[in-house]
Amino acid sequence: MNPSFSAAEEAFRQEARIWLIESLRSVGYDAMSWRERLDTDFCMRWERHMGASGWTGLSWPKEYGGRALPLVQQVIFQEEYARAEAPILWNSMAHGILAPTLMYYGTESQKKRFLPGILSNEERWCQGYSEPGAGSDLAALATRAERISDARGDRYVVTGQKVWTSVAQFAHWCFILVRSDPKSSRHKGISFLLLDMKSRGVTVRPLRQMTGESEFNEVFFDGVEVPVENRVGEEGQGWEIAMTAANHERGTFFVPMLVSMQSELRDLVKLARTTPSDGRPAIEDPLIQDKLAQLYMDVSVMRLNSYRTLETLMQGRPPGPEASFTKLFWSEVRQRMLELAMDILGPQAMLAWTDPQAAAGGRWQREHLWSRAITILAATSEIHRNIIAERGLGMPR
Amino acid sequence: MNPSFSAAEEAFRQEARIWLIESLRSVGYDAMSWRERLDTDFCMRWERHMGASGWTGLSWPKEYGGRALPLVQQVIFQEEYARAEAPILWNSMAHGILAPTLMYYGTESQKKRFLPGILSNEERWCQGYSEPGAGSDLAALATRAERISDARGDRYVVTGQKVWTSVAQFAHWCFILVRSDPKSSRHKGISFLLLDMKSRGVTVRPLRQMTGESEFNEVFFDGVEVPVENRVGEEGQGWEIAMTAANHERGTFFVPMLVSMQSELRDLVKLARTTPSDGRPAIEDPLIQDKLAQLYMDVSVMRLNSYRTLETLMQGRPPGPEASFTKLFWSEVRQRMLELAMDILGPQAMLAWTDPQAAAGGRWQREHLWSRAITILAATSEIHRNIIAERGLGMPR
Amino acid sequence: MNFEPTEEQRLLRESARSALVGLCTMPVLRKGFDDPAKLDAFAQALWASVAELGWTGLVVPEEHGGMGLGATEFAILHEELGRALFTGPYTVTAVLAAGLLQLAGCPASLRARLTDIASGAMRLALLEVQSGERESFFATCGHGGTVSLGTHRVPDAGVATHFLLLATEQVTSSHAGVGRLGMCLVDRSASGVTVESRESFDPTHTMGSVTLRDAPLDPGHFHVTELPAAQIARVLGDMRLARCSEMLGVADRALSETVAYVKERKQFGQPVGSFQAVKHKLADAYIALENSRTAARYAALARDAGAADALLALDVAEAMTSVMGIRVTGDCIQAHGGMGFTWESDMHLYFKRARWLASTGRGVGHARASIASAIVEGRVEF
Amino acid sequence: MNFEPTEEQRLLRESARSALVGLCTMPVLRKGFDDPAKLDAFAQALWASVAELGWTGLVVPEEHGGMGLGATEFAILHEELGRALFTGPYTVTAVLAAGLLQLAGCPASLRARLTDIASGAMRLALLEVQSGERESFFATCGHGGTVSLGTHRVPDAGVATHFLLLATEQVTSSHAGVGRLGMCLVDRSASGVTVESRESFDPTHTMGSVTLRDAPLDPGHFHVTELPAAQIARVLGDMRLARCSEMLGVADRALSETVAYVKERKQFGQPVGSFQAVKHKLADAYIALENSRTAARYAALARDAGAADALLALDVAEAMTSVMGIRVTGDCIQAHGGMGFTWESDMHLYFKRARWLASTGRGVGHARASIASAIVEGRVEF
Repeated sequence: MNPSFSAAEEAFRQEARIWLIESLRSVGYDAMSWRERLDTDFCMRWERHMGASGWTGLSWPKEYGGRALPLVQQVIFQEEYARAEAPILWNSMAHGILAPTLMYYGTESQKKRFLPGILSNEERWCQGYSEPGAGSDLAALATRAERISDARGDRYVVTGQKVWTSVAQFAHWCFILVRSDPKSSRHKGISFLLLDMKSRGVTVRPLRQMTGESEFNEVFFDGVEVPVENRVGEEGQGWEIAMTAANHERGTFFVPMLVSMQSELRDLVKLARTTPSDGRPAIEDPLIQDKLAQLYMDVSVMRLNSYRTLETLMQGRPPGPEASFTKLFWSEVRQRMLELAMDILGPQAMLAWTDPQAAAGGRWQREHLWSRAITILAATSEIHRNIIAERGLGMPR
Repeated sequence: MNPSFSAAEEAFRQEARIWLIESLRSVGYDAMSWRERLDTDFCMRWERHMGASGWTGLSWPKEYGGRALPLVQQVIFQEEYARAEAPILWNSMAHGILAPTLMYYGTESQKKRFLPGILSNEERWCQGYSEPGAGSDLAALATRAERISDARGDRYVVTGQKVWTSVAQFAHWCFILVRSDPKSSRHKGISFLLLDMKSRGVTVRPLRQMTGESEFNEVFFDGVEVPVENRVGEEGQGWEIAMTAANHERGTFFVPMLVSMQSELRDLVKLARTTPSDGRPAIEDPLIQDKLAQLYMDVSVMRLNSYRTLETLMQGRPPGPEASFTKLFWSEVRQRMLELAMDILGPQAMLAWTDPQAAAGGRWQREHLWSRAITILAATSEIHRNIIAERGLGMPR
Repeated sequence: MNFEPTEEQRLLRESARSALVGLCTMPVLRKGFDDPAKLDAFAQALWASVAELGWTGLVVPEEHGGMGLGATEFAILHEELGRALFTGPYTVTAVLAAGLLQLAGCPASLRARLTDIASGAMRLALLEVQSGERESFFATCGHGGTVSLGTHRVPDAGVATHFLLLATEQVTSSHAGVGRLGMCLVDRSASGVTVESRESFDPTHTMGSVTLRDAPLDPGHFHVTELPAAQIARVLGDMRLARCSEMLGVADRALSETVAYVKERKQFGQPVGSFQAVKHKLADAYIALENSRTAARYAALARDAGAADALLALDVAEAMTSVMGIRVTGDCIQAHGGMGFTWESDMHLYFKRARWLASTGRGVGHARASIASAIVEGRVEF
Repeated sequence: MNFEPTEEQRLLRESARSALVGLCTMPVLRKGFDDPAKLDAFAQALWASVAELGWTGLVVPEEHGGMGLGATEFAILHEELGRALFTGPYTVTAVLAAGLLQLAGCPASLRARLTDIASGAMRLALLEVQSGERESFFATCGHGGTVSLGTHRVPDAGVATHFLLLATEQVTSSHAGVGRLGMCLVDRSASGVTVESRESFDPTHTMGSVTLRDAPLDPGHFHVTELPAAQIARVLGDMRLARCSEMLGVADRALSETVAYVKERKQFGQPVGSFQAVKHKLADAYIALENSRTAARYAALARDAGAADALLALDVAEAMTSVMGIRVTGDCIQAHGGMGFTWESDMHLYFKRARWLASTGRGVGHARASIASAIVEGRVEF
């Protein structure tokens, strides 16, 4: 189900597709297994290659080295990227959240210092928001930043702990929310800092998740010094900045996930064709068919929804609760889809994804386990339902 | 799925079954249509016949004219009653809630005055609890009872409104919760009165529900006098009495509903066999079959649950949240079952239940509409889930 | 990229909404609930008003006095009709019949009646001829004469000036095969036509039992032809699409009234709408509604663009909106608490219309099975 | 009327629970997660302990050194094994094999091994022979000699002293027909037996790839027979019932730990467990769990009483507990928030065991289809 695009848009799609196919072929992507494609070093190399080839910063103004493409073309690129099943982008937090924040709230020298490194992906960033005591309730954050001015300069001294920090072990920098006013509570007195991960007092401890991997980390700050010029916005403006940043990508952030889910469903149908159940292919079971039909409906409508949202954005109309809506629906449908994959696998599901003999390279088991996190990370489904009720329907808090 | 019973219990079952079959035959029940069986006059006549034949008060002590049967036999009778698809019992509030309350909290003269009328079903009762502003939140009730003592005696003057009062239009008496202390709020200052529906100042206005029928009423009290001797328990003890009463029937109250649902499912399977869908009987559709399988599972386990509960009660162990559990699960499964009935009926569902040509006498359409009420009446599903979480799992209020 | 309505479409929606607020009000509808004749009379008066607004000719070509608009427009209008619980055989007349008379091979004498549809002079109720009577019906449609049909239950029969008798069948069995279509019009007042009033599950529509015994066909008002199956499916699909859009309107109105109610209604000292269970139930309703809206809009766009996946998109829209409409209106009853199941509340009217709409077609099971077949047979693109 | 356990059964439960708290602890289990050999060694030590408690002989007749108990008892014990995430081939050995060796027609030499099962000397892992290899396997079971089988994935293969090779098929097709059963035991250390360690989805069980190439059968340790299909189904059903009960224990423990967690964990200044969304999710989990408990207990009662509906009751129990276990343990992860999907939390262990249990059998689809057939064919009582 595809809405129509203009000839110029289709031409851009063609250009992007060709670049992706050729670049991926040149790094031997076709021959790589599903698991080799997850390799961090490889992904980060690829990411730098994208930066060097001018395929980053599509949305950025030209003055910062971007391509200033219209929203539709940004989306088209993301669709093609996902359709090519191209590598995971580890520096996406920098592109999606930090860069627009710097462009809006940053000083000239901050822009000059940090935007080029993001554009080229030579500097990777992690996001320091969540804390052990501040998950769904982010405003409860407790990491302190004490301001000190002396002969050595004007700086913050950061002490506390962040958690669920992905990519922290590979990151050069961290954008972090801290409580700069010790007497403040909730949304007030929070500041937004740019913290060098090589600073003294930073400890990164990988956090193993239920897949057995360690993508997240606990990050400890023990008196880490951050020069005042690395504060974005005013002191105490951190909450506002974080909330604005969360809206920046509203329109296009989810496009690649939705396209990937289409490919995932396509592969699930293949799995159902090739996996026997009671001596027949699982796809011959009318109940499996009905579940696949439901998923097809959900996945199609999700993709169409993203075009609807895009139109709203392009018309400059105020966005509704689309970000929550999309994240919630996507995560719950995907969880259901991967449960079906496990059901189809039947006894084959008893093998760990890491076993070399696991069906389809273990992809289904791993994604199934991963999918338990997606209804929790980036705000739980419960929080998103609250937001939809309050912002979408105007119900009382 | 039937657990086993002792020989004595089976003999009692046989006795009850024979009495029911013969009595129902003697009133021409077999020949009556589904809708004739709903006729109020008929049902109330039958109810008096039961009283006169000694088949009421099975649980009552002998001193009050009851049969003092063990719990198992009470349940067996209720099962047989439901299996015979015998008439609706309009005076069930009196038997289920009021009679045990009077036996526990009532004075000797109250017992003498009121219990015989209940036993014989010559006096019918309605329950005056809910108010327009006090539905789920019963403790918000506002109907006032002002106490007056003068030459004409010691009495309460009741002013206010009740709602969702079933059988009020046929009731001789009403047991009612009133706020006897005007300065009180919430659970305090509530009293439990027995109010003669023939009193001056009582107005009953039928409330039409979405089925088109009027089983419920609004009842208005405009300075209705209730002698103080018709107060049950102490002044201000009303809330405690009402809460205790709600627990009286915990174990057996739902048995007939569960058995009826078994018959309903049996008839739904028949409907699926006889209703064509795309030129074949609906039951040949694997998706319909799967839904019937789910309902069979739910209905079976619900019945077995009631035996589990019964055993708990018989062992004198403290009950858990079974009443909420049963009501919630029953109402939601039944709603789902009747939705399936509508799906199976297909275009036939477009006829109102009241139309003489409606399939199965309109039963499925009517029950479907009715089933929307059962997740709301007697506390909404939301309230019951709260209760289960708080009492069953000990979660914080 | 054209999910958002054009300026003209937005205007159509706005004018429809404001017109219907005056034309089709709950108090007037309610007066007809216990008296079908009254409801039919109201539907008839309403018809004259909407004809004046040009809606009866919405998809009728301009040369026949219509507006010549497409699926996107009738979909928008049906959303508004659903919101208002519009009564009368609008969809059968102004979408299905207007589409059938424009099909290739339709004789000029029959096609000329498009003018009567556009003007509002003709109101059509539908009799779908079932398999047992189909062969003799095709024969009749070939040569005219008289027609006899066993009793059919026909919504809005009491309002119709004519009955549209319709039969279709697959001639070659492949997916892109050929279909046969037979149709004719029978005057409501012709000899041999009996209409008996029935009670409708949806009290905002009347229902009749219609029997035809040797009812005469007017010359030129019958027609049998073979066409690409896809063309027939498209016209029949238009009616399904209209129903989907109507369902959206019904659910949208029920939900917005419910949200307003739960903001006001207090229990335990706070608005019922501040309880998380109520919030989440209505958030889920909102998600289901918006998803259905997307699916139905895309189905209309795909239909107007002649897209290859137009029928699949319609199956998706039908399967989603049917389930959504029944669920959302049911949840609205629940969120209203006791008030929700009273006759006095409008919630049951939305709930009943939703079920009525879901029951008119081949049913959600058919749509889901059709999507499943497309997947199994590899006819979907991912 | 006997849902509640008897005094003896209650004692069995209590002693099992308190024994397992000491015997099978999370820290010890966790040490084996990245080293199958360590986990197998632990399972072996655990086996010795439970043999001492007499559990290996739970359903073995007293004359063979067992306790001679029934389904209700092994169901109770399996609930406790589930709670503790017990590791090792207990169900295959102490329920399935112990049942098979008691079937009519089992040769005395084979039946004598019941003593080794009861004593704990024998630990059996299961190889179910699939259709392609079945005919030659039946022949082998008839005359002994050597057996060859393609690679099978076998849970707990590394702990087993012997492999139980099993094949069954329907001989007459009616519901109350005759079945053929072939089985034999192969020594783990026999020639031609290869076991290769695999990684298991459930890290609390090891998994092996087992291949047999001309592996010798001991004389008297093979057997092929025809029996009423219901008898075969009953013994195979015992394993299914044991899995259901184990699932109950897993879900019960996950839920109670989750309830404890949400009472403590605070967000927005209050315990997470005071939010209605969390309450309702866990209330639904409780309902699902208690319903499954009822279904599984009844299945055990019906099995012990030889009730006519025992197999139907088992289908109900299996279909309910499988879905429940996966859902409840998944909801427990959700209610834990971020902590729930860490390796450090035990929630994923319950979740993985639940999926593992659901994947061992023929699957929930089979059970549901079997219930549906019973309804369609009129074999259920209402």
